[in-house]
Amino acid sequence: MEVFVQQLINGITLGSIYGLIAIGYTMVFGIIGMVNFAHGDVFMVSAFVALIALLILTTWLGMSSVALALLIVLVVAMVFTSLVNWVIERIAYRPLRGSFRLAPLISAIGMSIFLSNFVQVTQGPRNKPIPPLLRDVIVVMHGDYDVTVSYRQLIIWGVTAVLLAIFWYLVSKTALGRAQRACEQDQKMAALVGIDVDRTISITFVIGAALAAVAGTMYLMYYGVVSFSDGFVPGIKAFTAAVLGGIGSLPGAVIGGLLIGLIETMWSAYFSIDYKDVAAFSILAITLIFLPQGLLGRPEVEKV
Amino acid sequence: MSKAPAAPVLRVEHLSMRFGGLVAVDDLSFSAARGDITALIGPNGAGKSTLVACITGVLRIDAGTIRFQGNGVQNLPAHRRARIGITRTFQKVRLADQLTVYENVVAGLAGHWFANSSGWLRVLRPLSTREAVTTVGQALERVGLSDVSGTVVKSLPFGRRHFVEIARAIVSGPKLLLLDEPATGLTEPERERLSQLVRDIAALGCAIVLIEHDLELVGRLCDRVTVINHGRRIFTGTPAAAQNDPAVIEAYLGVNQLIGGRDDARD
Amino acid sequence: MSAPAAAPASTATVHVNIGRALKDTAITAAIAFALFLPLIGFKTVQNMRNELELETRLALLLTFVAIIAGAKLFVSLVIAPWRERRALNPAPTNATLAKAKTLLAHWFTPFALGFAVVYPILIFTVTGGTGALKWVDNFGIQILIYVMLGWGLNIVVGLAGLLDLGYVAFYAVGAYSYTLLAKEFGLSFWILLPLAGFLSAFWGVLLGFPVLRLRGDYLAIVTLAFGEIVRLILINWVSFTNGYAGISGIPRPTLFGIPFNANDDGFAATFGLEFSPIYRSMFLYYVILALALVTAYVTIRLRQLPVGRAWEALREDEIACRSLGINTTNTKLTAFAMGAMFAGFAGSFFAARQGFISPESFTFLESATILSIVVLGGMGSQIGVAVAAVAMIGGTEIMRDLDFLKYFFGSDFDPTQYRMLLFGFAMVLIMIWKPRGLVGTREPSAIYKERRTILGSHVKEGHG
Amino acid sequence: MTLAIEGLCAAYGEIEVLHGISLSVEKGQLIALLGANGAGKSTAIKAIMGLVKPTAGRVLLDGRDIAGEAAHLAARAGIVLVPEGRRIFKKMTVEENLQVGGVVRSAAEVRERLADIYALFPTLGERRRQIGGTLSGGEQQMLAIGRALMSRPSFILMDEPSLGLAPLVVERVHQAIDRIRREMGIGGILVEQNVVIALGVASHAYVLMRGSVVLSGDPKTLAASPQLKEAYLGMG
Repeated sequence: MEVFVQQLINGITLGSIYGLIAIGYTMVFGIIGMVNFAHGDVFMVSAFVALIALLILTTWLGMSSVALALLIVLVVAMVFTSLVNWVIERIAYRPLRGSFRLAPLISAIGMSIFLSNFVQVTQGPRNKPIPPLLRDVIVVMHGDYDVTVSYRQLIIWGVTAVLLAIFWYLVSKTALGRAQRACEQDQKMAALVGIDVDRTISITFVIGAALAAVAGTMYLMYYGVVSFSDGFVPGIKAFTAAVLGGIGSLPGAVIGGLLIGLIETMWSAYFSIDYKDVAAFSILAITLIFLPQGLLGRPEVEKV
Repeated sequence: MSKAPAAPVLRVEHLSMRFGGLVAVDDLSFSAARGDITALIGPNGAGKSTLVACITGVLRIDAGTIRFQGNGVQNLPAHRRARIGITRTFQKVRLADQLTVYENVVAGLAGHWFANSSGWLRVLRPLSTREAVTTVGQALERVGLSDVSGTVVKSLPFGRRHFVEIARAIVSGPKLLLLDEPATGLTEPERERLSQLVRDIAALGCAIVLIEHDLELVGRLCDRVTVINHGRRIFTGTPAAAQNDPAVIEAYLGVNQLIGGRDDARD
Repeated sequence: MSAPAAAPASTATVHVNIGRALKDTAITAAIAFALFLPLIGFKTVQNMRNELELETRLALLLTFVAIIAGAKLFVSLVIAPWRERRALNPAPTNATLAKAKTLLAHWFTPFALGFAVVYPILIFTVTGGTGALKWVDNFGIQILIYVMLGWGLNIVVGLAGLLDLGYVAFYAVGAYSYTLLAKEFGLSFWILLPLAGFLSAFWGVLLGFPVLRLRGDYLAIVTLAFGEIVRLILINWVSFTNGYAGISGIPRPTLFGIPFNANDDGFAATFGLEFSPIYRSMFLYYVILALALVTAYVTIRLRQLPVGRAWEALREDEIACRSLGINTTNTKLTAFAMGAMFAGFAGSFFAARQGFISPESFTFLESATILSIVVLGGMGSQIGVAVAAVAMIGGTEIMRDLDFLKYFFGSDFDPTQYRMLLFGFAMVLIMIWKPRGLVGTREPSAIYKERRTILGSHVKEGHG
Repeated sequence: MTLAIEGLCAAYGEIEVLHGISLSVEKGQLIALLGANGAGKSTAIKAIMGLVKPTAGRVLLDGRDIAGEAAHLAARAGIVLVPEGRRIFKKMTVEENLQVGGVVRSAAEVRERLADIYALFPTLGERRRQIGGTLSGGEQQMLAIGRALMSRPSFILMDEPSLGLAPLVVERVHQAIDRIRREMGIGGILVEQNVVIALGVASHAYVLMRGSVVLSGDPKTLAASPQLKEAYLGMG
């Protein structure tokens, strides 16, 4: 029982991170129908930006308030990562709209390779550890062993919840969100009512990157280490989450993220930690083959 | 043109097809006979292209039967229907742009070599054999493209691409050919050539179903016209009769009083 | 009715707006500065106590910004007006150039083939002995493995249009099949080579079957997942594959039973030569050259068969395919199986040549490399794929040798690091510039002799 | 305000489908564009909207040439399209669809305009929280028109608004079109197959055949013209 509750807590934490990244995949797929293969690496870049911002604040400026430092780091990471993704969209994807159908995906794969190697070249191939932040824990359940929630986990939950609320408001209640959804459903019609489709697509990439940056900052804080190759596997898992939840569906991405996080921690705890990634990849394959519309997605009507 | 009493090659009976709540084809019956050119016309959104998709097997029908040479084919997958002799062209030309005319047309033959079990033995025979070259050559000659067989389709003028599609459809010697708006974008001489070609193909004993919005061409080519509107058949008969049929006029123009010269006030 | 009278071509001029160009450049520089500030402007380094510290690299940052701003300025002042001018006054086609191009296209293949055949001998005579080892082994064999993998994947991606991101899995199946069977049963390379190919093809069908109804990018992701699953199993199933540590001591191929070693029954001794590892390398070189040429030959033959025609038709338009009587499922499966089979051949060769394999050799990056060779080469073009393999793999190998660059960039400068960086960037650029690859023109599979006779009255009219 | 097209040509690839047509419409006036399938009616209004790039000719909005501008700029200039097949945003609610239609206006204007639309189409007001895709065909058509009106356009272009609707609903749609012209003073181009109804609401009509205007005039003259039937049903 204790193991289960502890894994539940860990799983939700991990799942929050996946969910935040998954939103970026699902939104981009929704609006331009492309798997943004480089999104995992954008997430990794954001973790590096967060790392550098954190080092500037703590080692150079000697900031002592961890909470304030984290808040600044979060904002800095969001801003820079958004800029990165905005530029990527402009140079690597926009010229390919209406091109050969596999071209955007191949370009995204190229971008993914470029980003991870760029970070490797500029920051070095080694793991980048930071001193552990907020090590305190709260014991929530006593038993054979104590079930704990760490401050880090609470912050991750809190930040995720707040940002998802802001994001949900943005998409469902504002003109920007309506324009975004309109483009998702019918780009031509959206243009006809006066929406600047190119700009809306750019904004989608910016929002996706900002949420990935939140995930990146949380990841850095949670694991205390990041390396240039950390984009690929979390990226694939988040993509799995998006597919599982129903690609194109925003609540689906969050639910899918939580599910993948839980499956991963439970699998590690009860079956085999070695095969946890195999489990994630298998879920991806099985979902795509047998349930391509995902849990919350709607089946596509075949057009003739 | 002398014709033997023609048995229907295609007989569609009580066919219905819906997308969600929208009924695209509603209890529709019609037939096409060997050597005949049957036109299928109707206003925009009447369900013509859906009907073609149903007959060729791209869409699964909800109710009714599709009989081809006496056998129900409604449960066969698209490629099997093609192999027994149902071929088509597309409203928007669907050719492999990067490939040459010859390669495109020979693709029409590729699938048919698997049509019967002995075809599997031919799998290892290249498509450049004398037999294939002759068959494709004949089809190209028939549509008047022999001079550009080695040209990449992409560099072909638009009008001629329609003819490549027709050559690809007839190269396997089909029993039924569905032409989906073949005259779109053709110049006047090309339209003339198209009419001659369609007549030639029909004369070879192929049943032709022509979907076309250019009614002038339909009138010139077809023995029989079936008019559909809202997925239902509203008329079958000669083109001349169609022009004066009240239901057809209503479908195309609105209400039929107009032809009587309705002049009541409207401001 | 026609277009409004166009300005006479000779007078069409393009005005260069310098103010605007400067403004654009300033904006680009600002964006580049912001973009590169965190990752280039700062470097994280570990100090003696293993703590992270920051160093600044202001000069490098400014260099980058300057390069990008300069490029932008160059584009707005020179390239953009030049393109505009060219759009207004299309350059007359240069007859000499066109002729040279045709000549090149005609003679390139025989020349390249001849060069590939004499290459080891040429190297041997020029550099002699052990000096040649590097150029034959690291260079020649390495490139040819990728040429073969590229041609194999070309069947799947280039011909059938199925984006396979897990191709390396079949390469791994081939390599491990050979290794395990050779070590377990002591079978020879020449028996196991076809067997490994067959096993890979079998896996190709097995994995292909459930995924083939998926649309393009979904298919790509599922194949990626399969590729990763295979690699993770190789890592984790230690009792079978020895996990990360890999398997060493893999039997080497022999020439009709004559091994390439220094023993008395070895190749050198048998033919009365002085022992040198170069003989094995040359032997392996010709083996992989033959394997690659078999791949190319089979592909060329297949393209002329109904199945090859079906592949290319499928790549262009699946719906049209179905209404032509082509069974799309079977067509896709055969492409998958064929591609996998050649990967299996290449894999068993790789294992036999290295003598050691581990899951490290079969990462996603490897799949991406092979894919980029196919893409850069021009999907469906055999020559293009070969050229891309030479450029990319050869380029990487040459980069290892550019020691003089250390003189400019400092002693810790490792040029090979930039290989994948350039790969990635090249993939993006080529997609933008030529989505169908560098060699965009494909060789027609079947050439039909055009008949010049006028057939029927309708041929001459219209566009004839 | 005047919307005029002069010598407009348009092509898909190499096929020219419009061979230089000219027409004009004033604010507060409704004209009809008639013709058989494939005559070029839809292409003409797509060219006005910038969905198809004209190969020649001008699209003048009060004398300013807007031909070939991006589609979203036409809406900002005051020309909106009610497209064929309605193309409402099926996953959004009725109100959201309308709000999207007002994307070029301020929030306050959108609120004000919403009330106008609900007054014009009370059914939409009743169903404002309903998901667009669940509306009936007629209601979707009302929504498509309402969405177009949200941006306070000067001109509204309607591509076959009666397509696929039951006759009774067609009648209601056309009543609404007539009210838009009279009450809101918006100019319009109506592309219709249903000649009788089109001639019933338009004050001037053009008949297209294979990309050229073959007949034009006021509804009375046109209705009596034998060429009209020929343009639709001429089977040679």
